[in-house]
Amino acid sequence: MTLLLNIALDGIAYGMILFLVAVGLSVTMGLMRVVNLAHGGFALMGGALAHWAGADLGLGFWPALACAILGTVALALPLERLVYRRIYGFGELQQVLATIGLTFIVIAAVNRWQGSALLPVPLPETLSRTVDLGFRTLPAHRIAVILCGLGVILGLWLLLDRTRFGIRLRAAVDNRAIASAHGIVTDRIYMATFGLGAALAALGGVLGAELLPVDAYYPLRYMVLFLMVVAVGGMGSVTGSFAAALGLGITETAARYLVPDMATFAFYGIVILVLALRPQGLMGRIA
Amino acid sequence: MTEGLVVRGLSKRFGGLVVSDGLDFDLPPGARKALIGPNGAGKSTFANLVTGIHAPSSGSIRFDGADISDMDETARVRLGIAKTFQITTLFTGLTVRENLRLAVLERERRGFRLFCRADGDPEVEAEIAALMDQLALEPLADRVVERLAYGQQRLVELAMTLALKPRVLILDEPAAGVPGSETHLITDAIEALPADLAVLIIEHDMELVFRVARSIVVLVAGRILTEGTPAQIASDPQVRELYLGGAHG
Amino acid sequence: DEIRVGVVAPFSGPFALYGTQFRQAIEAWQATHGTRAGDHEISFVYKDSGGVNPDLARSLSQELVIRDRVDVLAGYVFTPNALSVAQLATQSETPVVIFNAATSAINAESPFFLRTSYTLPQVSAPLADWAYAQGIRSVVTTVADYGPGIDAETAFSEAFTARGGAVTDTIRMPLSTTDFAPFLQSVRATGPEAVFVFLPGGPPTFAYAKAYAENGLKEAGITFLGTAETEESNLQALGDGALGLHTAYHYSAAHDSDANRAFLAAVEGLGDDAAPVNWASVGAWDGADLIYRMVEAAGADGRAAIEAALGAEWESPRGPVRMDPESRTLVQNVYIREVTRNPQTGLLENAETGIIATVGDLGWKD
Amino acid sequence: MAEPVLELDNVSAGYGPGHVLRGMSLRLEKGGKLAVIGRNGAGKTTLLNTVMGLARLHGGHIRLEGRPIDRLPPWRRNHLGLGLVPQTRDIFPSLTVEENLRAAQHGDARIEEAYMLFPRLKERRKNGGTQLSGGEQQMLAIARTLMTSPKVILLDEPLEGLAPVIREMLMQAFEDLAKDGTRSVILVEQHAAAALAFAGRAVLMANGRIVHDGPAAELAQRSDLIDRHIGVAMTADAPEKGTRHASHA
Amino acid sequence: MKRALPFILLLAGTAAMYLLMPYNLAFATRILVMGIFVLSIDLVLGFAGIATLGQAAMYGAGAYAAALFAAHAWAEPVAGLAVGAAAGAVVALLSGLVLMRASGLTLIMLTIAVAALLAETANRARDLTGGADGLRVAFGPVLGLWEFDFIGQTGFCYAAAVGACVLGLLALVARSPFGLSLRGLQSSPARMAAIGAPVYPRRVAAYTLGGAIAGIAGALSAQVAGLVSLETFSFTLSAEALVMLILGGTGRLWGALLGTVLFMFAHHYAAAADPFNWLFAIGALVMVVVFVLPGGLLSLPGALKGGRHD
Ligand SMILES: Nc1ncnc2c1ncn2[C@@H]1O[C@H](COP(=O)(O)OP(=O)(O)OP(=O)(O)O)[C@@H](O)[C@H]1O
Ligand SMILES: Nc1ncnc2c1ncn2[C@@H]1O[C@H](COP(=O)(O)OP(=O)(O)OP(=O)(O)O)[C@@H](O)[C@H]1O
Ligand SMILES: [Mg+2]
Ligand SMILES: [Mg+2]
Repeated sequence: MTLLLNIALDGIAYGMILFLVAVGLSVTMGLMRVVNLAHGGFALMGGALAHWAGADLGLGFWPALACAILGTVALALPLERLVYRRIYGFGELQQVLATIGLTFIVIAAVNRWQGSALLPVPLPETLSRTVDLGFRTLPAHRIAVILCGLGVILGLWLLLDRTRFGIRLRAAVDNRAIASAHGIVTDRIYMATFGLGAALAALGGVLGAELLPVDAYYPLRYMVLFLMVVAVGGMGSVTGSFAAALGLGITETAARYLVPDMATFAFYGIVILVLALRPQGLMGRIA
Repeated sequence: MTEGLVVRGLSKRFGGLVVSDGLDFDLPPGARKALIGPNGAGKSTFANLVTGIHAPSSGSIRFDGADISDMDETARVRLGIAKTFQITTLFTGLTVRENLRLAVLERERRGFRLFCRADGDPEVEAEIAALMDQLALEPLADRVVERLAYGQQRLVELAMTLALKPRVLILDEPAAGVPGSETHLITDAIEALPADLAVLIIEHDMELVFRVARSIVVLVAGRILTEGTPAQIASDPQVRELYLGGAHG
Repeated sequence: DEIRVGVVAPFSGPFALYGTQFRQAIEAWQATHGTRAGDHEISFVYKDSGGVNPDLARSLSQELVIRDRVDVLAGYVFTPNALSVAQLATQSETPVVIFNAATSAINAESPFFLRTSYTLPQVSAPLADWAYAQGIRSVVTTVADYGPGIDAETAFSEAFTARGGAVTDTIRMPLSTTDFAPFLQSVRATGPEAVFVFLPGGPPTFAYAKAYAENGLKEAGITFLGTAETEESNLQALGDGALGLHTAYHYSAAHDSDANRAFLAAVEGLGDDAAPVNWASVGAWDGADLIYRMVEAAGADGRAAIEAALGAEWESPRGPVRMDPESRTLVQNVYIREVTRNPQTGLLENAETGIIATVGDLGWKD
Repeated sequence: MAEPVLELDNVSAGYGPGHVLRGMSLRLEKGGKLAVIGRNGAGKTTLLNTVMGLARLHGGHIRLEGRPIDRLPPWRRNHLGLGLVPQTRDIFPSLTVEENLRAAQHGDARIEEAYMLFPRLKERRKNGGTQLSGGEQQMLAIARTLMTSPKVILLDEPLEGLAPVIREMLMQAFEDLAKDGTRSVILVEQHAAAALAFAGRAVLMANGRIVHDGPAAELAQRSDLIDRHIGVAMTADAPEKGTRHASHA
Repeated sequence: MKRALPFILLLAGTAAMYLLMPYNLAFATRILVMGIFVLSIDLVLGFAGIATLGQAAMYGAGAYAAALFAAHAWAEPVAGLAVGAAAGAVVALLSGLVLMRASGLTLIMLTIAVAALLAETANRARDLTGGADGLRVAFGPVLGLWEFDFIGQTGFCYAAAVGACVLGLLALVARSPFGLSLRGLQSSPARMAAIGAPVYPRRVAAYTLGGAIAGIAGALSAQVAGLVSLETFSFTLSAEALVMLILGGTGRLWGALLGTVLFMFAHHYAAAADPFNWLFAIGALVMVVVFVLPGGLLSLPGALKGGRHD
């Protein structure tokens, strides 16, 4: 019984972190359909900025987080204008190439700026406590991550499914020229959405750092993980990513408890199983 | 005698929507039939059921006495059932000639040959040339299909299907996008087909339908409303009200 | 004449820090000892092998030997990279001084391999002995599920059970693990007196140490027994959660000796961007030391250089060391350390709390 | 003579460096109905795309109500009153029928009005846009453009694939749109007769140029022109080297 | 003559590498091996449109198969190549049976997952593969005649010969009906089905052939290095090869080779010049190429001649 509770608890906490680090990609790649391998690069920007604000400027955790998100968005918007705006029109392979190139540059820049060691962001007192749940304890930051993940999914759902912005975004992604010919201000929509994706990447980078520690090579190390969550969830579906993250999180956590050395097999096995049975992902829209 | 295509009790549902509702339909060799009906009546769906793009919800499709309901699209094409797409579907990155070459080679089952040249067979090349000649496509032969005007692509679409030398040919709005002055290319092509080939044409261009079809089936809301000769159909008051309108007298 | 040494190590990628530490240790050595050994002028050439990439490591080494005409090869962080040059070393009779790659079996592949780091059994087995001596009788082992992890697990378990202790559970954690909470909750549920851990350096170590603190193992009285987990380059990042972690290792930057202080001063003398000093730095420092000895004795003659190296003894920053002629790995002290906060600097450090007498490569099989 | 809403002045345009349109000049007056005819590949679609900003303008000027618009992005042109019904329909595939309409909705357009015009769409409102039949997609494309409340409507073969009754109904609807004198229509049609009957003025295009411009009734009489420019086989002197279509589809 | 030109250029290039870089034959050999590997991806992705980031699965399988075959059966390298090719083909065929029904991102993820599973399997089968320590194997002389030397002359000539054979084979395939049908598959699977071509078997066949070639590349790398490591299965390897391919231009064999040569040289010299910051250079190179020549290097002549191609 305790085992089951443990699996559920750790699985949800882990899954929520997966969701937070991948949701930005679900927005840029899933919704905007740009193969954004540089997602980790934006998360890294966030992590590095937070580390810098915390360690070098001496800011507290929350101001550092705000600084990370705002800083990343401030870097992302010009990038969107100068680089991504042209990438959207490319074929998928060219997008792969361009965003990998961008990732390399971000890595090299952070490496030069902050070195290749870990870039930790010390947690505030409130988050580094552990909370006693009766049958065991749970670090407070995991609870914060769970709440934050729930907030993000709710907010995105409202934004994308309940507003005309969401509809127009999907229209613009389906056919940019035709959307524009129907009066949809595609440039602005793209920029806003890309900024949102970058902000979420930064948020995920900082909040997920307890499990996926940030260093200069973060984008390459976890690229596959992000992609897996989005693919299993289904392109274009943020709720799908949410379900996928939780599902993968719980599966892998269960495997870690029950058959520790098989956890890798379990993870990839479930990915293959889901994708072989449902090629469009858990909740993918059919293109 | 061979019986050609025989469809019995064919139904197709998309979710709650019944698009084909117990259709019975025959297309013997040599037939020249047209399928007409309002938009959304289920004509394209019927064509897709016959060619195996959609799986029927119930009913049977037989071809020359054999049940083909469970065959996939490829197998049916290989039996000789081919169709043009209503929405042009071509190898956009290849030239017109390569498009046709590919179709001919696949028809000849040579697609798995690894160690000879694709353009090395003079017979195949001659056949391609003849096809292009027939549809006046030669001037475009080496242009990439993607960069052709829509109407030009429609003609390539037809050529591709003819290249398969089918025994049953289903044309889904072959003339859509082709100017009236050039629909003769299409009617000529159809008239030049072997006499024992069965043709089913789906079209909203009534001039073309009346010129080509010997028999017309009217489909409304997934059911066959009536079937008759062009003259019968043109004067059928129900068809006029539901479909033809006032212009065709 | 000039003797050239080619250093193959990661200078880019996730493990770039090792390369940096190697280079800084060598520069510090040259800054304090000059560039001459006997009659010979010594210079170093650096090549970036990235991560585990034996093809690249081999071709770079080959280029160094053939084009740059180096007389000694050095560096090599990863076992496959080191192994890939065995044939080259033997055929070209080039001594290879391995600064890190810690699998015992490497040195058997070429008589020209020397190693100035340590081997996994060398530190794992003494840790088991020490744990038993502390009264610990039951241990759960948690190691990364790959070659080195399993070597460490085996060495620890064998030593511990030989003494009479019990390994109540062996957990092998996939290399890609990011969330260690489930493993540590399992350990907690088993309730041993200590948990032995072996992980590759970097993010996994960091995440494991955090998880150890957060899942209340320390409160539950389960002693942490590790090796490189608290190494200096990431130690500060672990924060207070690391206080009290026990490790057995051959080097601590906090080692109390003149040789170590000289070493630290030499590295600090390089300026602001000096990386934290740890085992990688000391491996390179001692490697440079050994190379100087070899060159002084034998110049460019590879065979003679190896002869000269075998049996060499000197005072390293880690304590006294001797190049074992048989295993060609250092015989050295292994220390038991505990993470404490230095009252003067306010920084975390590995305070040495005990010495396990000098040990050789316990994993060496001929 | 009524004031012009749309003026093209010596416009050259294409998709890459190649020119499809060469030196076109055109005027459309307020409330006017202009038919554009020409054979496959003449450049009719390119003309509309250029006006809408979807093709690349190489030279010349375009003015809407006297205001130059050639540098404006398509959405600005749309906000200023241009609406295009594309030939390939280009329904947004990931949106439902209703969302397709909502995406384009601007100003005081009401979705209910579109449903009144095409009741079929209301029945399919929750369907995915591309699950519609060909004709239904055509209706959706027209309705979607009407949602942007355009002053000048550019119709690229809007009748293609529609049942004859619906065509009649639509022609009437276009007629009504232009009736109050505030809205103008450019209609590209393959079927010269229908187009000329509808329009006040007509333009005949060949090879990217205007070969005739005048009252529609007059052109209808000039069978020599029509034969020469529509009734002959195709040639391929259009640019060989172009790049990708301006659309990012 | 015009047809033969690229081959002559290639021959000249190979000879030039041999003559100009006698001290860097190991590097030159790595280029050749990588070139073969990238060609295998070009066949699968550039021709058949099968998106993959897991081609390393077949590369690794070929490498381990060749090494194990040499260690336990016969150390002759050419036989080892055949074994490597077979291993690559078998892995591709078996995984392809599941994978080839998917497309797009899903397919990419599945290919990554297969490679990761194989890597984990090789890691766990430590007794056989040496696990993370790698597997060192001594190979015999090529055809019993030429011993691998540490300068790398044998290795280079051997790799060049294998590369020429693979290239010749692929050049044949590219022009064959099979090659044309692969381009058709990439362009429109729906139309392929409509002309009666069996889409799924054809995709599996293409993937298997690509797998065999990747297996050859892997086997070759094992033989010239005398060592196989788990990294032969790594995502990085697949991804790097993909970058090389796109750099050069997909769908044409020369693109694959050009991209490989450019990337490897850029990497080699950037890393030699500045081991710490070469990633800047590579990143910038990649971005510049993709923005200036979206079709890859191979579109350069067209772009220079006037009018950009796409
Ligand atoms: N995949 C699908 N899912 C749901 N509904 C569908 C699907 N495909 C078709 N339909 C619906 O089935 C009906 C019949 O479509 P079909 O394409 O067969 O019509 P059609 O007779 O060919 O019309 P048109 O003349 O306009 O081409 C349409 O109302 C369409 O919306
Ligand atoms: N995307 C494109 N890229 C390059 N050239 C194109 C493109 N689209 C069309 N063309 C070329 O431009 C010329 C004019 O095409 P356009 O589509 O404007 O003709 P159209 O008059 O509308 O013909 P249709 O009646 O067939 O629709 C044609 O020769 C065509 O090949
Ligand atoms: Mg239809
Ligand atoms: Mg047109």
